[in-house]
Amino acid sequence: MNKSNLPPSRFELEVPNKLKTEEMTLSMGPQHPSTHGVLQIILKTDGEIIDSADPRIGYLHRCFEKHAENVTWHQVIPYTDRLDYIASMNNNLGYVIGLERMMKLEVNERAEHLRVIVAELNRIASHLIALGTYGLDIGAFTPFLYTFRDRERILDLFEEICGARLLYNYIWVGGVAYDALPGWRDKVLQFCDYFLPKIKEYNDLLTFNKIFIDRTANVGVIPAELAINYGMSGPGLRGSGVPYDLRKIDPYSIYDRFEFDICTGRGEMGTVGDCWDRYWVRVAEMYESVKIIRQACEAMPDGDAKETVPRNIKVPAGEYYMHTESPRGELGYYIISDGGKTANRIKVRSPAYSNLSILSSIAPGVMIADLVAIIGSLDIVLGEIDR
Amino acid sequence: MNAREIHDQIKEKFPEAILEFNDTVQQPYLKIAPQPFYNVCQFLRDDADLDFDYLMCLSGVDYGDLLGTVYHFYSMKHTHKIILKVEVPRENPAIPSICDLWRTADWHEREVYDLFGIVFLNHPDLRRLLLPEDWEGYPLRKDYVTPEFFKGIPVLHSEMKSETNEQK
Amino acid sequence: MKDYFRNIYQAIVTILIGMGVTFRHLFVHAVTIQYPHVKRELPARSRQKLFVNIDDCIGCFQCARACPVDCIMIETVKAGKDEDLGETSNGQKKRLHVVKFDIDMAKCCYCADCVFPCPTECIYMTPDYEFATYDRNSLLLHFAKYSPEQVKALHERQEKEALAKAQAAKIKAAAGTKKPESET
Amino acid sequence: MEPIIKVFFNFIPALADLPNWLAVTLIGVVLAVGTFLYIAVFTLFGVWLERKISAHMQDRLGPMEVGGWHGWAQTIADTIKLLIKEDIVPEKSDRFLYKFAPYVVFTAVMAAFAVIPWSKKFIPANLNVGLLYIISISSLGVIGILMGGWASNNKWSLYGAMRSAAQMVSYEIPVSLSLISVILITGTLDMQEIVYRQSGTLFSWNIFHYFPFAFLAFIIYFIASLAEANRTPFDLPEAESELVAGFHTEYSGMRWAFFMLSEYANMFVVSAISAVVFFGGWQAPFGFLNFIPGPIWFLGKALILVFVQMWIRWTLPRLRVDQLMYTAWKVLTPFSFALVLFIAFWKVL
Repeated sequence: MNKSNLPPSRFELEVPNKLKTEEMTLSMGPQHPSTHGVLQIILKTDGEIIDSADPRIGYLHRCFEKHAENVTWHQVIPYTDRLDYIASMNNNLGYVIGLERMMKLEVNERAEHLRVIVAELNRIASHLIALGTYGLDIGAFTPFLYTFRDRERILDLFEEICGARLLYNYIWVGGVAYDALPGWRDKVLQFCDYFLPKIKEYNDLLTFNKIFIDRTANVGVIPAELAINYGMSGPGLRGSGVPYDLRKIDPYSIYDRFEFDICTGRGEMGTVGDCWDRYWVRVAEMYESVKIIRQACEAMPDGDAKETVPRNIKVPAGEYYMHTESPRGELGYYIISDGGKTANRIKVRSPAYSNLSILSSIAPGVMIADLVAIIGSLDIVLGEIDR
Repeated sequence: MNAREIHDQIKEKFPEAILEFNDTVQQPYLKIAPQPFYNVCQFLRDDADLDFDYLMCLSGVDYGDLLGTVYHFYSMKHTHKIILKVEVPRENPAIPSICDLWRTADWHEREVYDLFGIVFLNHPDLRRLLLPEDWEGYPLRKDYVTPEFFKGIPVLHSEMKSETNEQK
Repeated sequence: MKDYFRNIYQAIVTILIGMGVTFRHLFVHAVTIQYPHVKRELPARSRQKLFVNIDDCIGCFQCARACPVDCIMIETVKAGKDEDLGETSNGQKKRLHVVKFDIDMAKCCYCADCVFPCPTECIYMTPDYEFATYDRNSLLLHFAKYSPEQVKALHERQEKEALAKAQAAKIKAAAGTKKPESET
Repeated sequence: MEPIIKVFFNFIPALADLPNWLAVTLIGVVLAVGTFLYIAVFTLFGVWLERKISAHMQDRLGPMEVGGWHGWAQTIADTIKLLIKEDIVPEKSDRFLYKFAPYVVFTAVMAAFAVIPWSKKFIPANLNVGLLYIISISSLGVIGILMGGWASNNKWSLYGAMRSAAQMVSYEIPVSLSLISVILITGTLDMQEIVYRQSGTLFSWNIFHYFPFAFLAFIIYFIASLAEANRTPFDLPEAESELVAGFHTEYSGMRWAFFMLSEYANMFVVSAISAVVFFGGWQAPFGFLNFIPGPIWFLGKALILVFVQMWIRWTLPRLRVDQLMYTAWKVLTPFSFALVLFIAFWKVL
């Protein structure tokens, strides 16, 4: 990254007696414990303080967009699973709704409710990973295990409904792959009851721990304008105080029927837009997701979820940009069809991709330990960034 | 503000810039000539009535005989959207970079350069992003042929080739 | 100064709260499952190893076409005129010898897209997940029941038939071209 | 003559026939080997305990397979693995320093065992400046860490070493000051003497007898000793989420095991010092419990403190470098100074 392009470093170190000092170039990753995957960051450091950070991505590039042009419309869905592998349901949902809107297809009520329930469960699962690994980045091991313990319960629910624990391929064009078994809804509600007290436990252990607050508050502050300019979205943008949640702003599926709040960072522990705010938005969103799940479970009609799934999908020629709110932010599919059996072009606007690009702008002047905290608070998934 | 009004605003300011306007499709778009594109974008961002401060998506597209980029803009304040398209010829494709207006464009333009070979003028740091720096060719172009070897490493495994289902 | 003491106070209190949580968990029952000794019952829909009931397969290629990673390889030979291959369990007539039905589990992405289009419901995913091996080739599952000799014979017959057909067509064509001549 | 030598002479009368220098050397060798074995066994047990405690705090089970009962032999298996593992020396490292560093760290920790009183009679070297000796010897280990981090020729290791040097030097001060406050109370530097001064019941132990002051001194000492032993929340030299593995990133096999040994030995030493200085050493809490031998009391007290160290590790996140320094210089040091001052006044009055 061209240095003149960056904002001036916040630390200008004074060197007495014109002592000759050197910048140290440090390659953080791609096999570093806290880069959340195969991300490489070329750091230039002055002691513990970072002068510049240049993220290098592409180590996990799997040619999703090229694949998508070569397989049929339906066969893309398993590939979308593998984008953001922590929140596959949300990936499926965005792509499928995009196609349905192009085809002007109606989905029956039960399938819509099931979609919302699984997407929100998946959001909780994803936020749990974000919380746990964030604790790990900061140095606390135990919250990680607790969040994974609770995530397992969500995965059990998913396994019961669609047979897979990570890559679901569940939401299909026109409906969902499997209808929920009787009793599944009660299990989801049971999970909600089980889960809410657990959030308090995470808060006791991690969120309000003084050391954790010291490590994250006032660290990696992203002002709202900068966040918008960099195209941040999701908890990253909401942490900066911008109430941008596509579930409210541009409702898809049946999100307009449910009552929930957009959580934004308020700078309770430090400045608006610091790491703690981004973290706290995730915690608060889990409460909102539970709210949505409860409402959807109450409202879910009986019937068959599968009835309108078409066998052979033909998407009319045209193009559509479908954006949904994935746990990481605005997940966009720009789909171009020429009316054939395969897509002409599918571009994925992955949220973590834009979120990560802000790193080189906020990293100068922070410490290495803070950089780890910042990366963790952005909650990146390299599968989605590299595609 | 809907697409028609946005179109009128731009038309008023840049009468020459708009090549095509289509609001019969699901998501209306404007086709802009490459030369005034940067100024149009600056206008979109800075005008108080338009105030497009959020670049949602920037994608490269191969239209067959033309290459193009598609920009999806959104305004946080006015909550309206617009899509701009720029098309350039296959040979020496160049589009002005809007990286200094929306920093989102920085990586997205690098990605488009990486996969389509469209050069973004005035981009501060136009390198390959997803592929290795010494990769040859632009894989997302429709006429891209997968190379047999990359630096002596076979790209497609010979077994894989024979095993793919012929019946398909 | 007030902040200084408040910080110390908060640090002590929150650390003690956190230590309380971990101490309570010291006596909570572990959630670990001792895997090889204790095995979790997987739900019926669990998507693990693929299985093909080859007796029911009619060789329609629907599954191979649906597969996004091309891990299903099928080869068929047409049955002879007087041959009866029987019926599938849901009453469809089999008209093709499925001489090869291979699934490469190493390539499989467990999406279950192949399961739905099958007209006879003969391909499905089973909850068997313990099929790790030392050799990648043993992940290539063969479901066809034909021995190599049988396959060879069937192929030869097919070739012969094709040849005969081609010859017949040739003769027919020759006769067709000759006919008008003779008529004139 | 040293009491420990007397013990040996009483035990093996033949020793008295040997020339004095030979007998003393022999006894010294035996003691050193014994200490090393003790450290090895304690580390095996400590690692296993840490795994089990962390597992149960995290709703897991921890090692369960090796050896049968709760995986008790897991650490033995690991040790064998480490012993037969290749000893990798990076090509561009400073070979001598690289190979030497683990032993420096280990020796520094092991030397501290010399003045720890296990019972009325058993103390390897009854120095009359025991506490001073410990304070000085325990800060030697940082040299080894610096050597290892520097010699590895790895940037992460170097960061770990620099952090470690800064941290150890800073936390020396609160450690010394909190111990000095106890010296003021008891009026002696002799470890055995300190234990004798606390004889009686539970309430004659320093921590309860001089309640608010000694308790505060103990808290300060305990926090600072966590930093001395590089334990969470002060494990910055080896912060694995930031520095991969800190100063021992490049080490493998037995050399790495020596760092591990010294870490656990250090945990024990700082706990043992707390036990001696604040909790009455090998003394039973009540007179009627005297039938239980001293070493068991001493070990029990030390192990409880080791447990607390582990408990803290599996609860807390890690501090940042500047916060670490803040804690040392702006919180612990002023408090310990004030404490020394208070106790000094109180003593004078």
